[in-house]
Amino acid sequence: MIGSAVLYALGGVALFGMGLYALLAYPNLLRKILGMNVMGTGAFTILIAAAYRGSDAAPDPVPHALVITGIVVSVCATGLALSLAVRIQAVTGAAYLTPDEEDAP
Amino acid sequence: MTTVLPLIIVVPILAAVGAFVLPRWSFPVALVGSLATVGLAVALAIEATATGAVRHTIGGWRAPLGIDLVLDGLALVMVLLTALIGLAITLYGRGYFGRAAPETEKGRQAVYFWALWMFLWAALNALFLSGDVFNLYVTLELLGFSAVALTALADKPNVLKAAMRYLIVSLSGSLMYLTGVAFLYGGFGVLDIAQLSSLTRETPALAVAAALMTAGLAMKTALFPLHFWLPPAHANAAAPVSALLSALVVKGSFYILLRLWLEVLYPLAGTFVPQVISLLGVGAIVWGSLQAIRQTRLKLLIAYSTVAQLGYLFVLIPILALERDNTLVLGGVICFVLAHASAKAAAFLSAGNILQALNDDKLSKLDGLMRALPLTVTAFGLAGLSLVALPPSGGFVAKWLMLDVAISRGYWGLTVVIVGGGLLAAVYVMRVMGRLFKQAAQPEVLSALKPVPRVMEFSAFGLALLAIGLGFAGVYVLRLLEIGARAVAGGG
Amino acid sequence: MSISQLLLILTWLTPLALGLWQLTRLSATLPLAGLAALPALLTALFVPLGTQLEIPALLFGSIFALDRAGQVFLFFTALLWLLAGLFAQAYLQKDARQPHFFAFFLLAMAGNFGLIVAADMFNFYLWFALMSFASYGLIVHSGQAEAQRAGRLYMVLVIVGEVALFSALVLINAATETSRLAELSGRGIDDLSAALIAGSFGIKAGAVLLHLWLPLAHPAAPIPASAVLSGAMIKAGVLGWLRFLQPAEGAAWGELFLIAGLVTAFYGAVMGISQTNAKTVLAYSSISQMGFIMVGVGVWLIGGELREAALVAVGLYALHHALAKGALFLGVAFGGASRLVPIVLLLPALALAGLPLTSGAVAKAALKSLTDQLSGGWAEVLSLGLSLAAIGTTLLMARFLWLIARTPEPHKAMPRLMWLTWAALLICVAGILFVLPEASGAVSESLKESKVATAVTPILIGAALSGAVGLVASVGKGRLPALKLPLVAPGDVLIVFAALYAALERLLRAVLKGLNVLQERLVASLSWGRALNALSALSAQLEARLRTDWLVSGGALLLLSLGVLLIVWLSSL
Amino acid sequence: MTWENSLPLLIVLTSLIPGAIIFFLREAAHGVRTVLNLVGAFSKLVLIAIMIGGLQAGVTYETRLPLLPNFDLVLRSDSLSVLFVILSASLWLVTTIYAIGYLEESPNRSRFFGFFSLCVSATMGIALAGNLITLLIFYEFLTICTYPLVVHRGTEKALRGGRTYLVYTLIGGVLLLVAVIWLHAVVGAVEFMDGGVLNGVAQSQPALFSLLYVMFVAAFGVKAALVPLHGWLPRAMVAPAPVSALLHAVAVVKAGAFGIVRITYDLYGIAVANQLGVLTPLLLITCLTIVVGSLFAIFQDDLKKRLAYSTVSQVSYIILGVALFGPIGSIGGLLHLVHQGVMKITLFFGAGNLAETLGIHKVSEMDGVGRRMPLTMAAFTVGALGMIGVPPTAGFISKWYLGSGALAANESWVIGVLVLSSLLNAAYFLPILYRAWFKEQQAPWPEEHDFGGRLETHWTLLMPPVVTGLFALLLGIVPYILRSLVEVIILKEYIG
Repeated sequence: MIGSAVLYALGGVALFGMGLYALLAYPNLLRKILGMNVMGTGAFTILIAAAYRGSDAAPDPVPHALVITGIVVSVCATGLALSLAVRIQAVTGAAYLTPDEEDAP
Repeated sequence: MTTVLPLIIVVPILAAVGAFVLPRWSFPVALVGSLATVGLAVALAIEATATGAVRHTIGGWRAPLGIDLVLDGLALVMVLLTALIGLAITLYGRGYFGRAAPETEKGRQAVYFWALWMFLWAALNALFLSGDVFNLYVTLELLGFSAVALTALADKPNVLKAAMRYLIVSLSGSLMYLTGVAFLYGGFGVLDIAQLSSLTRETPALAVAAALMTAGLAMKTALFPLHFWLPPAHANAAAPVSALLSALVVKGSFYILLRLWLEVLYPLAGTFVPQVISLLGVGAIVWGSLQAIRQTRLKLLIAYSTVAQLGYLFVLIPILALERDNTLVLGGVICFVLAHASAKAAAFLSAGNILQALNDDKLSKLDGLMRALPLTVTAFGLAGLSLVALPPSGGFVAKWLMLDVAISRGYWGLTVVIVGGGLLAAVYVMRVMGRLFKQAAQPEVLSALKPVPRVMEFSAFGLALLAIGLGFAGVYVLRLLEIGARAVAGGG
Repeated sequence: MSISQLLLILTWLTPLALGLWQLTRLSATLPLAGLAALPALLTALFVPLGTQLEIPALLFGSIFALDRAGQVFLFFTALLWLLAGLFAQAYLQKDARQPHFFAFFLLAMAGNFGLIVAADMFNFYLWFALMSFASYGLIVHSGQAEAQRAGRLYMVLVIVGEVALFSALVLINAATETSRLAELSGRGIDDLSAALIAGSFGIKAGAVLLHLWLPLAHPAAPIPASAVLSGAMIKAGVLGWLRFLQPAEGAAWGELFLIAGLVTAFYGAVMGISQTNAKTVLAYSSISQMGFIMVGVGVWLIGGELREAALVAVGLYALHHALAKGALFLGVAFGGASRLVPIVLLLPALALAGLPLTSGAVAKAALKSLTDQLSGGWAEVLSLGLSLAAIGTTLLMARFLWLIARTPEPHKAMPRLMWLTWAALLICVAGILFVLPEASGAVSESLKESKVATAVTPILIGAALSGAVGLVASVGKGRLPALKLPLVAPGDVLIVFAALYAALERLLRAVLKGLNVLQERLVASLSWGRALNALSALSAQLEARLRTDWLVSGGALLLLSLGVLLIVWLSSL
Repeated sequence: MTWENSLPLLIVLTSLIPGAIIFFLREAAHGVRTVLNLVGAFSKLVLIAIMIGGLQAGVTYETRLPLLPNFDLVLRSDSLSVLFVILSASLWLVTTIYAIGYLEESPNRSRFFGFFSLCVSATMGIALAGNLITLLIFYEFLTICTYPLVVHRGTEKALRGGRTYLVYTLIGGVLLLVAVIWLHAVVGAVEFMDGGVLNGVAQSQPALFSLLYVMFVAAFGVKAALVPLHGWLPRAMVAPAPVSALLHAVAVVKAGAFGIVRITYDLYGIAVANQLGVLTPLLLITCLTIVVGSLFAIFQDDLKKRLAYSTVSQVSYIILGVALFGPIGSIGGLLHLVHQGVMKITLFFGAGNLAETLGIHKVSEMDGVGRRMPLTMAAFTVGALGMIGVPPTAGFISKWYLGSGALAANESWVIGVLVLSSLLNAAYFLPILYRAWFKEQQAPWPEEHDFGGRLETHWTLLMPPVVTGLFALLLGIVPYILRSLVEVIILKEYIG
């Protein structure tokens, strides 16, 4: 019988994997960014699972603090990624990474 | 004096904010910030040599929720390195961005550069001083963001794409690291490195953490074959940014990896994992050098050289994990970090000068530049010397120590690789130097060069001298590394 | 330093200094440069035997000394150089390159004198080398093609001789642990060293098969140079033998020398007889005469109680030959100038043939009285052999005089100095042996009836033979098929050696060319490897794939982390 | 800092500092550059004189800087280093004067003289190195500083020559690095000492120490141009004549030979090397080099190439002396270290003068040149005769000792090699002399340069070969001056 914490953690691992797959498999930048967000969520889920101290004990507060910090970081990352993606589309006209131009210093 | 420790992070942050808020004053603010940070680094060095390792708890909040800053020899060396190279880059940046008004495109770039650069410096210092694995994650991300943003400064397609690729790699690497942190916490219930160090055993949690963190950090450090993102990013960024990325930023993630294997993951030293890392390092040396040799652009060549040189950092991991107390082994790796950082920064800055003068960095266009830009070319030559590890240079001392370790333990394959890597480096360095020494086919090109500000030439040259001078500083580096070598790991 | 010691030094220092001076001042000849030989002559005449001077700082410690052999050799050498030098002054008066000639002349003179007064092996070697190298300048002086060819051949043999001598000296020095010549006698050097010594000095002395250069070089040089080459310098080889050839197996080496001497004596005569150039005839005569001296050296080597007498005989013969051959060579300059010249030349010619009352008779008598005392049948063999060789000498001289008599009248002016020096030399030839105290024994010996008879017989036979040949030639002219002279090219067996050398050179060139190509290939393959390029081109494709295809790079990332897990799991099993 | 512990460093610095300053001088700063060069060269000679005086009084001069744990940078004076230092420093002075004249009006002079001075500093460091790491550092330093000089002209050919040079020397350097570290791993930090320091250790692991010896010889053999590691030397001939002088006489090949001398005498100890049996293979290699080098020289028409191959052959005389066990051979080798330098530099100065004054680069263009440039060719003649080993030149003295040493070492066949070498030397030098002195000028000089004045060429070009030529004679006529110094060294090596 798998404990709920482990189940939770496995769910996190699954999310992480799905996010990673999206990041790798889809050329569209937006999808990649979304994939990264899903990966992050997976990581946070695992952290939260680590906070479980048994059904009758209060959960460990430390992972929660970490997750909150992590979410802040993740928001920043998403913001940076989106703005870059916008610039790329503006400059190259494509929402994905085209091959590099040769001969540009 | 313990207040100095947080200051070394706070001051550059303040400078970053100042540079952003006061766009007309961004350079003076950054300069003051740089000088202050260098001063603080020196002060820290003096303090640490006198009193030993320093541990500071910010705001009195204890671990696990509080933030502990730990300064041991290793951290100190890295902080000092950052200070030295940082100062040179600040000076170089002045020449590179000039006095353009903030309203112009170039001026806007300059403001962003100064702010982001100061921020990056703060992130680096914070990273080196972090005492727990989660704070390391945060600083890693901050470092990544500022690095990506700096890369993307120039608004050109190749640059933006390289930055995006860099960002994706950086984020996914950090996330893998974060997941590893989660497993560590789940497995051992602490985040403080010193505490972890005394708790870790070979458990599944440690194994999973090791797998995630090693892979994630290896990618962020561009370990072969996960180096694919580095050459375009480093080669396409603005010259001072290239130097920063190659010299310092990749060292940040490597620093974490090193700390982890020294103090957390060492129970796995008996498995084959460190050997795999080492083998990838070997792969990096060979692959990166071969790629560097076939490049036709100077900055790409230097970037691939970084890929190759980073490989050296990993080859001694198996021995390091086994002999954690041996400062000689660690010394070899750290001397290499120092040597590579200074040499590579000098090389990129020199390349920046050439690019500035020539508006091109094709190798075929470099003929005869020795006459036009003697100081820059000399700087590149000296940096190349250190990359090839010819004495007297920092690279030589580092390789000496590494070879000493390898040979005295009978690692003959490694010996061949280290030595052979030097020869390959000689090949790509000579491809450039040969051109620079050649008689120019069209002398008129040389007279049509754009002027290069003296400060740019001199800061490149200064870094090159540093790369050479490190050849005489081996003893001192090792002495610094001795500071708190065990005290930190054992305390808590 | 006493005056005697000073004179000893001045023997070589005077010509050396003047020679170097001349070398730096090639615009004008030093007046009366021949007088540079005066200190040497004075030394030979007045410096007491056993005078010695050591200069430790020079080379490995230098010693100069005058011993008996040295005195005799120095005497005739100095005399000949002196007269030839004065002669040259006049003879080359119109030659624009006279200063060049004298520079080399003086340096060779210094070498020749130096090696005689040298009492340690290094000095001997040094002066021997100086003489050998400097005389190259004399041989090629005319600058004509045959002179250059002769010079080249001479140089090859000089170098071969030098290195052979060098090896011999190293060996001797190592074996005896001394470099003093005086300490060498009776030390018994091994056969290899002896062979090297015999060979290296044999080249200089013109021993058979090592004589190749002589018939080319002596005629090529200007007349006064030929005189000293043939008269004085080849004797340095003899002195070398006397100084260094102290083999343990003295008797065996002695017999070898006897044989070689006889062969040389005949060979020179046979090869010289058909030559068409008077100087070539004289050169071959020199070879032949050196054969006689080698016989004397052979007796000296066999040793025993004859050793001392042999030394005297060799000295006398060398002296006699030096003066006679010098006079003959100088005489060539006057060929055709007067009908009297061939008649005057009869004197040295007959002296060379050994006519009684000439120096030749004295020298030959001394030699004969030696060989007569040899045992084991040598006395008989040598008696006959030397007599036959004397016939050869006579024929050679007849041929020489014949050639001189047919010389057309020269256009050159004949300054008085030329005549005077020649006359002086002729007087010396006629009288010198009768004045020298050392020769008194031999003089009386030569006047014995039996000796006179043995001396005269070969001359008469030779004269008769040449008369017959001359008769046949003049009568048969136009009726007999004309002989194409010379029957043998000067240098005789040289042709064989030259062919060998050419083949060797071709072979060497081919081998070296092959080696060079090989080396170029090696280096080409080393430099900036093509293989490296091919490999990296392949790697570039992989690299591009890694960068553009996220699944590949992501796969690598996953592989790494899963690999780590797998390894840990496997090692925990 | 006392005199005792700063003097060796000062000897290195007297060329290093002027060199460093010269880099920053403007091209036109001819006077300053000359003054700096000459002041450096002269003060170096003065310092060396002081050092020799002190050595005779029994003072040890040693500079020690910590470089790595267990490894100091040690510069120390001993008799062997003094020998090399005197040679290099005095030839440097002459070569500097020569270079000033040679490079007149050519571009990049500051760069040239800068690297030139650095090269000499490196050579001083090699000479004074008190342990392996110091030797290694300066050895590699020399490699680096020489490269810009080899490619100085910047032509495609020069670059190719430089590249070949680097390929060879860097591989050699790497080999040396591995050997040094390996030795360090086995025996710890060792410093050079008269008579060697490996006695006992080496015999206990003969295979390992023989292998290390082979590595050392191969590493130094690259610079010493041992066959088959000599390929770079003839290709480096594209460099200007002063550089050739530097490569062939003052620094580079000398450094290689000196390295082998140091390793054999002061690291292994000659007796130990003999016991290990490594001297015989070394002997064979040197003899091969002596013969092959000369064979190649014979058919070169390019004068400098011919001289280069001659160097290949002649430098091996030095190592031959090392390989012949016994004091006599050793003396010969060390004497030749100096003799070869003096003679070969004379030859290169001569070749340089012909090139610079008359545009002559080939032997076949030399007909009658003796009359046009008598002093130059007289010096050249002395050098050439010295190479053949004709007395009273210095070459004879070395050859004599080597021959005697061969007999003492029971290797009498080596005399055959010496003889063959002399014959070959004669075969490629005498034709040159013949053309110069005895042939008439056939064609106008390829490119005559008028320096004005009454001399055959500029005085700065003329003086150096004449001086070194005279020295080549002096060392042959009065050999005891140098021999007494060399004997002191050798006695220590054999007694320990």
